[in-house]
Amino acid sequence: ADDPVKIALVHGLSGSTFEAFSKQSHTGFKLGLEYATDGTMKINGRDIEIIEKDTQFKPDVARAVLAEAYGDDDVLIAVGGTSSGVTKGMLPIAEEYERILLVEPAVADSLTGPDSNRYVFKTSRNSSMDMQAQALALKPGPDLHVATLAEDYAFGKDGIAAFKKALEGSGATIVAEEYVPLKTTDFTAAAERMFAALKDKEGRKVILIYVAGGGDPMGKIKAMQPERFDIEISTGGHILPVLPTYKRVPGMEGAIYYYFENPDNPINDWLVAEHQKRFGSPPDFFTAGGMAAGLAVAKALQSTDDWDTESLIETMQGMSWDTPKGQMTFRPEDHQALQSMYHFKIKVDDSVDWAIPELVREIKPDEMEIPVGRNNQE
Amino acid sequence: MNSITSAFERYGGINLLPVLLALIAFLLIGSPSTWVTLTVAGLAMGMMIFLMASGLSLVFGLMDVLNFGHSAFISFGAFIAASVLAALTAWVAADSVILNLLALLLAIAAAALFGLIAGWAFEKVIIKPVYRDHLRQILITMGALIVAEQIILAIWGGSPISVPRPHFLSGSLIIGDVSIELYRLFAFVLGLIAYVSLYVILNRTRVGLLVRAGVENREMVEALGFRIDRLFVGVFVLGSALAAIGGAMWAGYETLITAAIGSEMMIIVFIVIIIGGLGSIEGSLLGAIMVGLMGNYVAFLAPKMALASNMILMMAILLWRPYGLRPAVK
Amino acid sequence: MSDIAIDTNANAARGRTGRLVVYAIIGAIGICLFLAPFLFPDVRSQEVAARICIFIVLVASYDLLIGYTGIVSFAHTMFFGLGAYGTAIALKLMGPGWDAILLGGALGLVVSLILAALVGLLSLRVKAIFFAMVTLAAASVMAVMASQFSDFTGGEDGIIYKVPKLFSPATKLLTDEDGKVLRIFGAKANGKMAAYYFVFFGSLILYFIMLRIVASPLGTVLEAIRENEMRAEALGYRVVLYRTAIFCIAALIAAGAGILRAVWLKYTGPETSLSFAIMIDILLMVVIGGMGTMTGAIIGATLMSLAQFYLKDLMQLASEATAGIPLLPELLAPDRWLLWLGVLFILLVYFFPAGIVGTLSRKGGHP
Amino acid sequence: MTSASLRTEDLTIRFGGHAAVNMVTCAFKAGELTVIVGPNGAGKTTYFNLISGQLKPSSGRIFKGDDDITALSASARAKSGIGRAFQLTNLFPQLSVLENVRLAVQAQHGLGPVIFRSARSFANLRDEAYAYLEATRLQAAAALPVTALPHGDQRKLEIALLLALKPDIFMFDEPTAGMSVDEAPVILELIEEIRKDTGKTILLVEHKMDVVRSLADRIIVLHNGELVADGMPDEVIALPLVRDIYLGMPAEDAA
Amino acid sequence: MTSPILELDGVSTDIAQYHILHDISLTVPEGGVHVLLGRNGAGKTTTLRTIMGLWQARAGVIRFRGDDIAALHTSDIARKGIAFVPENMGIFGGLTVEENMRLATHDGSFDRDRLARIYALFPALETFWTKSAWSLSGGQKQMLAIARAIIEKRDLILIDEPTKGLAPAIILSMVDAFREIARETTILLVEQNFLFAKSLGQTVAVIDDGRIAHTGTMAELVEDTALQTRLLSLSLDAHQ
Ligand SMILES: Nc1ncnc2c1ncn2[C@@H]1O[C@H](COP(=O)(O)OP(=O)(O)OP(=O)(O)O)[C@@H](O)[C@H]1O
Ligand SMILES: Nc1ncnc2c1ncn2[C@@H]1O[C@H](COP(=O)(O)OP(=O)(O)OP(=O)(O)O)[C@@H](O)[C@H]1O
Ligand SMILES: [Mg+2]
Ligand SMILES: [Mg+2]
Repeated sequence: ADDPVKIALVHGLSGSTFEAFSKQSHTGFKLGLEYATDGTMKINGRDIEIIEKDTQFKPDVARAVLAEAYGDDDVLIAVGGTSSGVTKGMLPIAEEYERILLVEPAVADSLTGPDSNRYVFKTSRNSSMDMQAQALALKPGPDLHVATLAEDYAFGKDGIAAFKKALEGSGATIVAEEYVPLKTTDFTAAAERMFAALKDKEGRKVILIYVAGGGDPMGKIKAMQPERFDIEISTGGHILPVLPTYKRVPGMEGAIYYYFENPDNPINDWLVAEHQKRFGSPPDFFTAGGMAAGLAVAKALQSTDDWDTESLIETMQGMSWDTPKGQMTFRPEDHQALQSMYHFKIKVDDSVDWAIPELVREIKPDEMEIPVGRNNQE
Repeated sequence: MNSITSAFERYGGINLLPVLLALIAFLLIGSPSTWVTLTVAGLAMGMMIFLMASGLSLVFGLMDVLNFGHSAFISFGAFIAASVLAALTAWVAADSVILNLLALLLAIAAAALFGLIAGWAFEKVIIKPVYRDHLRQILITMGALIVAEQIILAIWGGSPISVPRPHFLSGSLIIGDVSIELYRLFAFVLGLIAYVSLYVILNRTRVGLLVRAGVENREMVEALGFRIDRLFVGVFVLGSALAAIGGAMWAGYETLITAAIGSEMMIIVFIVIIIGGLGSIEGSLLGAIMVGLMGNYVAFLAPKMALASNMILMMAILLWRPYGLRPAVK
Repeated sequence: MSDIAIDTNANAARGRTGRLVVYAIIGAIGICLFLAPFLFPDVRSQEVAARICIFIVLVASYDLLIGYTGIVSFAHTMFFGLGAYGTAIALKLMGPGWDAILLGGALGLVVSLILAALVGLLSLRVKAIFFAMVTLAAASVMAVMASQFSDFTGGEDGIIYKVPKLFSPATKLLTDEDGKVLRIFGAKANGKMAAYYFVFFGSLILYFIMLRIVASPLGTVLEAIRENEMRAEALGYRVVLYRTAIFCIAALIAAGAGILRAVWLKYTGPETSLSFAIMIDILLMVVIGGMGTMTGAIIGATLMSLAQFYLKDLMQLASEATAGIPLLPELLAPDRWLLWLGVLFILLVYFFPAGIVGTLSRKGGHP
Repeated sequence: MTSASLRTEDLTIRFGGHAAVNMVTCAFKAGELTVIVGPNGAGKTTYFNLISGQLKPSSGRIFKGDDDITALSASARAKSGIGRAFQLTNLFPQLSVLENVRLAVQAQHGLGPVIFRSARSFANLRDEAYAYLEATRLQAAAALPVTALPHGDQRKLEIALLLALKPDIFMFDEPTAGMSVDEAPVILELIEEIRKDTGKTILLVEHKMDVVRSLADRIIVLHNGELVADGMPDEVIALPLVRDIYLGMPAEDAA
Repeated sequence: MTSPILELDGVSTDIAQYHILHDISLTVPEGGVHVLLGRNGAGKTTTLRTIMGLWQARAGVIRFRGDDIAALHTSDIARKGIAFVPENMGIFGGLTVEENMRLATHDGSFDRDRLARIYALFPALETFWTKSAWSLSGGQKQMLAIARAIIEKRDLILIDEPTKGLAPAIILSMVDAFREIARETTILLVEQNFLFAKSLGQTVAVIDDGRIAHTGTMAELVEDTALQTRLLSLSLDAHQ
């Protein structure tokens, strides 16, 4: 009888190859609502209407369409966006319109940092989680020597900083930090420098790769046969399309955000089965992330009768809910969702197109010390 | 001073620049094995860039057409090669060099064939109305580039696609502490073949002359009895096929490709043809090798400078020779 | 000779109707922009209108270079960015005040002027393609610097900041009896409206300055330089000085547009003010509108911005309307809007070879 | 020497090894019309280019009156009163005929850098420009773009531009080349007109011997970049060397 | 005389929206030099360009050896054996003199005898053989343009004002050279230099304001000074 409640999905749907990620996120979000409402798409008797907005991966467009969603379409909650820069531009709009913005799948830590505000919640992981989990997966000890490779900009540097912080006190040493320009395609020189730094060290020698873009540094460095100096490669897990390139590094260990066989819970089982049924393929990073966001919205709406922003914020602060990745919790201070990561080891199975990041163990949220970006309580 | 320059000229002049660069790098790097690794890698990288750049240099230098859509041919070449290789997975992964090679050559041939056909259509529809008008060329080729990228997105989707590398080309040749990627060796050989064939076509026939004359004064070339439009199509098609082959090789090198693969290479391609001088494939080769070597040496010696190194190289060369190293046209 | 005379008249008449059409379009756009907050009170239209105002200035200032003088520069976004970042950083560091806008904006303008003069004097005497490359290099160095000094610039993510209270949406310009924001034809007389008129009149002033410049003797000298540099020199014009001067003027105006942009968006990042994509947008707008015509900037910027914001919606409608027909709906799928934008460019080149204004008024641009 | 309004001293320019103008020392007086002849490629146009500043000499100096102008740029020389018309037509192709001349008038008035006044408000410039079109009988073509002019009219426009600069030193490079017999006299009359003003110096490159004879006060001959003869018209034309290298026939037949 | 090599019948040409040529009819007999005269802007250049297919005739027939060539592509017209020396010379400045010449040959190789004769006629070309064409002097460019048209035997050469900018000695030697060329080739010459035209021409046509104003033999015109005055305003210039 009531008007439907509107939710906007504000992502980049055109203009960048990342549009595929946005689409995964949309699929996941809808599956999440479907799961939470048993397919009725109604909460407390009200229909849920989803509005899709395209940021075109441009911050100015993103701000315009988000403002439009809040101002003209009168949505209750907006979810987005895909790239960190664009999402950062969206944060103040939420504050201006005093509506909730649920960040998914953009990763940057700064999205819950000082520039953020109390209307922003974030279900996606952040870089600190990636790097802390990665550090834990290396089982650091005094005999560990690491050379790091990252891209030379804020994202890369922050990641390595988080990694170093996670190693603190473990006795492990960083012997070299290499930063290459964004979009580098040839890693020969960086590899030579890291080989030189590592090869005469005693103990475990690891090259840690933290490169977000393409360029396949792992494959290229592996092709230079680091094993002749007993050097291992370690890098975080990746989305399915990239996993075939991991076939070249069987036995490699690292941490991954999501791989459909790793989490063991009913929601994930449902997701994998449904996704396989509907799309003929297993779900990937951003489907899982989108679903987590959908479930968060559903839980928040189901938990209060009074659907205004203030009571929603109150409900969501500290809220725990179940997702394909197990239970997540919005940390009250900065509204970042704390969540598990997965320690994996690469297994190559010729009958599977990609390399399998086989689960070693789940890294629980409380094992990681994710820095608090800001305090919304104050 | 004069005797130095004249000796320099006698032993090959600007062709010696890469050698000079390598010598300086040798002194700075110190470790011979590292130097060899970097040099070989740089040379091969240069050859792959050459493949992508030479087509644009021909089209830009000889026909005076600014084709921003060039990168679309690189991207299409990459994706077509990737699809062919994916379809021939069995051959690619087989332990037989012949099957490997066959799969690879088929992939490259498919890319080249596409370049020929699409280049022909592109010239007819897109380029023909805008000869001699740089700004409209920018607009229309930019439009075509958008369309082409969208088509790639529509066909292959937005997620990255992984390109299987033939078994015999994976891994490296290890000699002492030197490691030489096999794929790079192959790229080097293919680049060399392309260079020699182009050299013969352009220097043993009047094609190059005619096209250059046609750019300056189309009417006069026609009044001399040549169909300049057909000639232009020919050159354009050749340029597109080269770009597609370059894209195919690049796809194999990158192993993971997205629709942006071509446009990401465009800046470096432009730098190479400007360093080399417009319209000359000798120049493109020289420029590509300089850029390839410089990139690796600087990345090793002063990683902070790596990004700026190409730009600095370009500025330095342009200050020294405002038309590039070996321009075919001034 | 008599035939020629008659034909010339007919031609002139045709050109005249074309020009009338152009002026009618310009007039309509001008009125729409002036009354935008009342005619189109929805949020997105406001954004689009402000963007159009700013881009008209940016595009027209670029046209001073490329269309009027024949200078191809790829550094225009660098100056745009300097204006925007100057203002943005000052607002961030000093807090939301007019002093910050004045100081930051002035800093952006001064740095732009110095850089433009340096680049111009050092390299405007060389070949066009070389100059284009120098500017490309300069622009990419600037982009790298913006990314490296992320403490100030926010790196890839950019910076967000607040602007003076007057421009905040919560500010009530006029109130009704209940103390609520007064609505005029559905438009709220709030700070947003103030911000819009700040942008609108700022752009208008800059645009009028440019109109004066192109109509002035200086403007005619620029055209002469474009047509035949060597001959202009032989007539006694110092070509390098003129080129440098116009390069500086264009840079200042672009920086001015950057200030407006920074104030309006309350966010400044590489994607909104420094990226090569914006450079391409500017180039396309100039060519679509018609080079060497100040009115072309208005039409080009408007058309392109509307396409970027609304083509997608239009296709949504088209796709739904053609739902039954095979194939068409897929081709018209909204996510493929860029494809149609590309097709639009191609068609524009076919049917408006001298840009829209140039072709309509038959004042062909130079080949 | 102060009576010379223009003087070159050992003026030389080399392209590669080839000296296109070689040690040319020559003075030109106000009120005098000097015709420069010489075979094709002798260096006449190059000599002009050196004087007007389009080329920089390899060595030697150029004086205008008593001032050494060797280091001045082309634009500065134009401002100082050295004006020239080009051999190969060199105009602003897309601008109208009137606009071409107006630019020259504007340069002459030094109004280029004016920014905040409409160019149209300078009606005097326009009127003046129009007067030069009338002088060269181009008024009918005033509104046409230069590209639509037939060759002969473009040559006339070239001269209109030169007139508009009001120089003290006029340099014409084959002004009547390609002009039909009924048009050429218009140009010649214009040159005669200028000559009446005794303050002006005129340098003229011309191949048509009838024109040379009827106009010249003095003829100088360039050959392979060198000054090989200088004197009164009849004397010079009678020189065997000149007949040999330039006219290619007995002087009496030259007409 | 034998049958005409070139015939224009009722040719009208427009450039953009201007009507330039009106109903031009003209016959060029085989062999010899035939002259097209007219004042500036009369339409001479336009006539040559129309024959060459560089402007499209709106109406009329252009017959070369009996075949209608009005609709052919310029390059096909050239391949029928017609060479063209345009008014602006059409030099490829970015190429060397040699390359300019090479493009005018059908297979890229030179006939030594002809080349030797061209060198004798225009010695500057030999001197500058390997230099860029843009560095040539005005007259040298003109020489190159003519040399290109005669480097191989053609049936018909259309020449637009070849003597402009050439020194008297060269013009003199060109008279002989053209006579010799005209033995194997027909030349249609547009010329302002009446002296030169007079010493070569066999037939003459005068164009005025885009229309044929007179056709006849050169001898006739030379005799008839009244006609000269009427058509060409020759009396204005006593020297001619
Ligand atoms: N591109 C063009 N656009 C418009 N009008 C043109 C164009 N080209 C030539 N005309 C006109 O055509 C007419 C004939 O020109 P054409 O060049 O044939 O004359 P011409 O007899 O060769 O003269 P000249 O002796 O000066 O070379 C002229 O009135 C000229 O204005
Ligand atoms: N920029 C240049 N580079 C090389 N050589 C040049 C250059 N300019 C002129 N020359 C050469 O210098 C010589 C003189 O040329 P110039 O143009 O002065 O001759 P000119 O006397 O004007 O002849 P014309 O009567 O044919 O116009 C020529 O041989 C020419 O080839
Ligand atoms: Mg000359
Ligand atoms: Mg003519």
